[in-house]
Amino acid sequence: MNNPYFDLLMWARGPGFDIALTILIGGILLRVVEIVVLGRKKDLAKPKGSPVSQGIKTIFTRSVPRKGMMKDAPVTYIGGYVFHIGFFIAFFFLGAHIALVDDLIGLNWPAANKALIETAAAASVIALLALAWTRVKDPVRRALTRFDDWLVLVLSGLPLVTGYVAVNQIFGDPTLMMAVHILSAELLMIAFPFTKLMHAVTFAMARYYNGSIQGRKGAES
Amino acid sequence: MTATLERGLNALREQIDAPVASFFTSCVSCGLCAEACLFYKETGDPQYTPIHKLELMQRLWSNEYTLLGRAKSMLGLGKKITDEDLTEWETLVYDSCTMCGRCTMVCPVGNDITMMIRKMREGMSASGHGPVDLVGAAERHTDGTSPMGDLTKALHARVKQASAETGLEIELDKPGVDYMLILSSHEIASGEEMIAAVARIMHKAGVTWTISTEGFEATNVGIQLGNRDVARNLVSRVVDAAEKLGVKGVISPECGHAFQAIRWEGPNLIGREYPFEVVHIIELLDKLRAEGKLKTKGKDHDRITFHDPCQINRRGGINKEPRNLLNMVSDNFIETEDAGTMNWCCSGGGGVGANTRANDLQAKAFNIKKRQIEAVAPEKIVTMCAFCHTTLENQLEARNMDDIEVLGLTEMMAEYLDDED
Amino acid sequence: MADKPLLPDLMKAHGISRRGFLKYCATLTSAMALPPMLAPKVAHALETTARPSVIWLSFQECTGCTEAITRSHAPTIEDLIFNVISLDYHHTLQAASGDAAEHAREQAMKDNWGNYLVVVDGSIPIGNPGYSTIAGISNLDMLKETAEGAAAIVAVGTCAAYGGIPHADPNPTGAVSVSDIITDKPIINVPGCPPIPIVMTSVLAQFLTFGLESIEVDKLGRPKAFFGETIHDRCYRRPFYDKGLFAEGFDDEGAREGWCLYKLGCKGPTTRSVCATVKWNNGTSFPIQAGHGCLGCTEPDFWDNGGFYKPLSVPAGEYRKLGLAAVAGGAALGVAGGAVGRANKARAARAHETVDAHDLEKKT
Amino acid sequence: MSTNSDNLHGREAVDLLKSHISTGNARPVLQEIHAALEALLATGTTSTIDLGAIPFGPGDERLLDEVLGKGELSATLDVLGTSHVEETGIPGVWRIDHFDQNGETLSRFVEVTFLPEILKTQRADAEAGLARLAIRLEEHDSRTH
Repeated sequence: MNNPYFDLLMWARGPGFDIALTILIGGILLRVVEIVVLGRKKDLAKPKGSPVSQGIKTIFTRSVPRKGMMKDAPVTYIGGYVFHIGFFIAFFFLGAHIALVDDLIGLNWPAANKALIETAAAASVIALLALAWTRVKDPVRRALTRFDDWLVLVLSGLPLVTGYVAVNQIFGDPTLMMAVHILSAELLMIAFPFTKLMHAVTFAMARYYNGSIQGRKGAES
Repeated sequence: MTATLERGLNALREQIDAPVASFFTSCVSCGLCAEACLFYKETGDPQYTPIHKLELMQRLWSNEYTLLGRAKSMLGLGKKITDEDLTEWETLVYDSCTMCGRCTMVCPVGNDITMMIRKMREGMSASGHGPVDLVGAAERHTDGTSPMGDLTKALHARVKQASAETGLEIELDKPGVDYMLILSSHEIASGEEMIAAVARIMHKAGVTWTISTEGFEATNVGIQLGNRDVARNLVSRVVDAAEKLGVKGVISPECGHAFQAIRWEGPNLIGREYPFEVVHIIELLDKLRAEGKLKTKGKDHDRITFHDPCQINRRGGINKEPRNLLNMVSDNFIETEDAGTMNWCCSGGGGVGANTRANDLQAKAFNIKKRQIEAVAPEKIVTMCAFCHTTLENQLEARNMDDIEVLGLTEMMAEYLDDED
Repeated sequence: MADKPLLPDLMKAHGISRRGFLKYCATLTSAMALPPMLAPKVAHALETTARPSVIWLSFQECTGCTEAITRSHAPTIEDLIFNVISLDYHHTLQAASGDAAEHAREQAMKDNWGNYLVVVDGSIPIGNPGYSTIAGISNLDMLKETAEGAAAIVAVGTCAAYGGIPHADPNPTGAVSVSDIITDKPIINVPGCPPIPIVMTSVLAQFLTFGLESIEVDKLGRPKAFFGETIHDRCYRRPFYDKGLFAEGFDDEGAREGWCLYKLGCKGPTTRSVCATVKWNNGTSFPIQAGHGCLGCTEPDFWDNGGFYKPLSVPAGEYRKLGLAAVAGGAALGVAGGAVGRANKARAARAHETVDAHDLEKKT
Repeated sequence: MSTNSDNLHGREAVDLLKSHISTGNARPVLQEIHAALEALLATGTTSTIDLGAIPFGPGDERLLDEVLGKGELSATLDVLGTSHVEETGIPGVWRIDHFDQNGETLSRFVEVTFLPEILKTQRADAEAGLARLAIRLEEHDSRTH
């Protein structure tokens, strides 16, 4: 006799994860290399500032909204911050996830308590809902929204919700919900290289290019 | 030759590079660029969202420069770009974008949307979707010496006037001098003030300079139209003239896109570095100030504000210099909100002002600038771009606000120049 | 059956007072995880129900389950044997051997046909029935034969319930569980490797005192009273888990402070059992209290759960090799993709016709 | 840790440390006892709490002992092993611990009652006692004759 939920969990932890990780790593590399190989022409104009240092600086400074922008699009900004920070905390400070990272790359750090993780996850989900709401209600976002955007919203929210359900046994068999949680994360991993989720990697490239183009001119970025 | 869809797409294909690919890959369609765009802000129309103006370019990149997109195209799933698409997007790409670069500054993932608009225009112009007015200007400039036709005679006249007014000798086509000044056709057409101001300041600072009759036009409609062949042709005239005269540097005048053209795009258009330096007139004046070669006397007591030309400050890197100078000659200088790097565009840049089709839209888009000006209630607005200057004057006049005087910074510096020996 | 005396009479005969009976009932009620107020009902059942015949079959097993049940303290196996049941066949515990033993089984089946209870420990090899036989009878045949006249079957231990260790990958004997073979009889699974002794005896006691219907089972056939919650739910180290405090090694400060063993591979969160409350060795301790993570032995295929010392959240597969392949493959595809893009661009550049301003209109 | 732990070493220190490990379950149990005692006084309802059904850490045991305390009465039963019946420092609240012949714990209860049932003489035992008394008297009488 076997437990189909347990088998599902083991599949998710075994072949499922292998497949997802392979696609995630292979896909990210594919996308990044594909971009880098395209190359760009050497800029022949005599530089006024430093393209490299400003490029690197911009990777970080662009995380802060420019003055006045926050009040123009509060939901997008606050929702964006809350989602990203919440997701980051929920992912990187849950003990179980740290164990995963430890196994993957051998890095370890202290875990946060359940209350913090769950607050972060809940805030993150609420932020996603707010962002989804702007995609429905706001004309600019509605016009820009494609299937990809919805997919990304749903895929980002699923691991948060299923993780909460699995840990707190809100409903469903805990083994099944754990499997569902892992599978939802794997879905996110698989979709990552081929959807807008890629921005989580290429934003650094984009910000670098932006900063270096501006920096070369001695302009701000 | 005739413009064709294929030629346009081909031109666009040439424009796709690693930065463009990284930008499109990173866009999460958050729509924040809209909040930075004067056209969206003043109309509330979502079609003016900057990234939306690039949808066709995004499609081309996706179809032809990504593995997944190519696979889709092979299966016949990728949506092709048609001539109708280009027609539809022409007004978005030209009439509703001054390439002011505010969207580039706010994009949270760091997309240089403005740079991509510039690239997008390559495809638009090559496929025959350049605005009629800009194409006309390009034809006139190609055939003559400026988009207004041949201004050589006018130049001679202005130099003569300036020389008479200042009592200083201004020698055209003089080899071996420090700097060669180029001018925007507006500056030539509107009067001799700019040439006279430069003459007085240079004389006082002990800097030698000249103007070439073979390459004196600074504006470059090829940049606004987005056609590098045209732009190369026009910029080459200046480069050739400077090399012929063997000057140490070329002075870019008070004109935004002209500075972009000669300073930042030029070497890349002609495919080599210049044997001379390019400075914006305001950069040069600030350098002279720092060296103690530019002295002024007296101050303007009127309430003065400054308008930053997008191509010179935000996209040109000249921010502190004009303020250093302005503070020398004004004791009542007040900044508008968002002044400096995030200044709002005058609404005339990027070819919009020269594109009569866009007049109504432009007038709407100017309102944000108008409100900011009203908020500080200045008596004078100083700027360092002749086109911003003209646009501000026209738009203020249309709103019965022409009691506000618009001035060029170079002329203002010359006005307060300490001439005494 | 009628000749078997009832428990209170037995106790009386042994000089045990009514107080002793009350104490026994209270303890049995507690052991069955029933609320204390049901103790009188337990007493009533024991006072009125005859002791049924039990046939205990041991197949492919290690005798650990039998060893464990003999250490049950409440109720003890002696209690069961003497007080609650009539254990007519158990080849480890019975005095008779050989033909006499088999005869006892046949006799018990005949006498109690349709009413006896079969307890099974050990899995059944079906790869080749010859892997495990008793008195020349294969386990498969003996199970089928004995089960036919049974009122119900209790599969004791993870081997009987789910196949257990013999069933573990690669399962050389083709071991299966009782429920894989017998499908037409009620089966109660009491998994564990071994099961907690008093869980075994309590399930038997409850079965015998209140009947089959009184035992609510989950999808895996386990009594919910003992397998309704995960060990993690009831673990005294749970507060550390919630605080994010984990032992990182078996000898580190966290281990000494009694922090959560999740990162050391504890399977408590997915393992249903009452280990954390009932505990082992007469309620002394349980694995987690002793400083070792739960192995998950009450769950099917616990032996194949990716490693006893691997946290549940850690992948169990061969991802490292695949990851390297993905890096190489992804990079190669990227270079190829980029090269196609570059070629596309170069082709466009070659096709570029230098234009001048007069070429920018569509001429027909 | 309290300051007197400074001079503790080895097992003692570990035990002290462990005695603080708590599941937090003792507090609700105490609350339940409080409610049960109220019910006893109001309606005479007796209640029994099975301590084996609740996960307790060493810290919980400590808290329970500390709050309830020692009472005036304790009794030891000698049947099927021993059993301890003790009134706690809260009259009406009793602790009943059953042990087997080897001294291992069988089950543990908190009873909220005026007198635990198990302390009372059971009718069946009294009947057996009566019979036994009759026999003993008979034996005594026959010896004295």
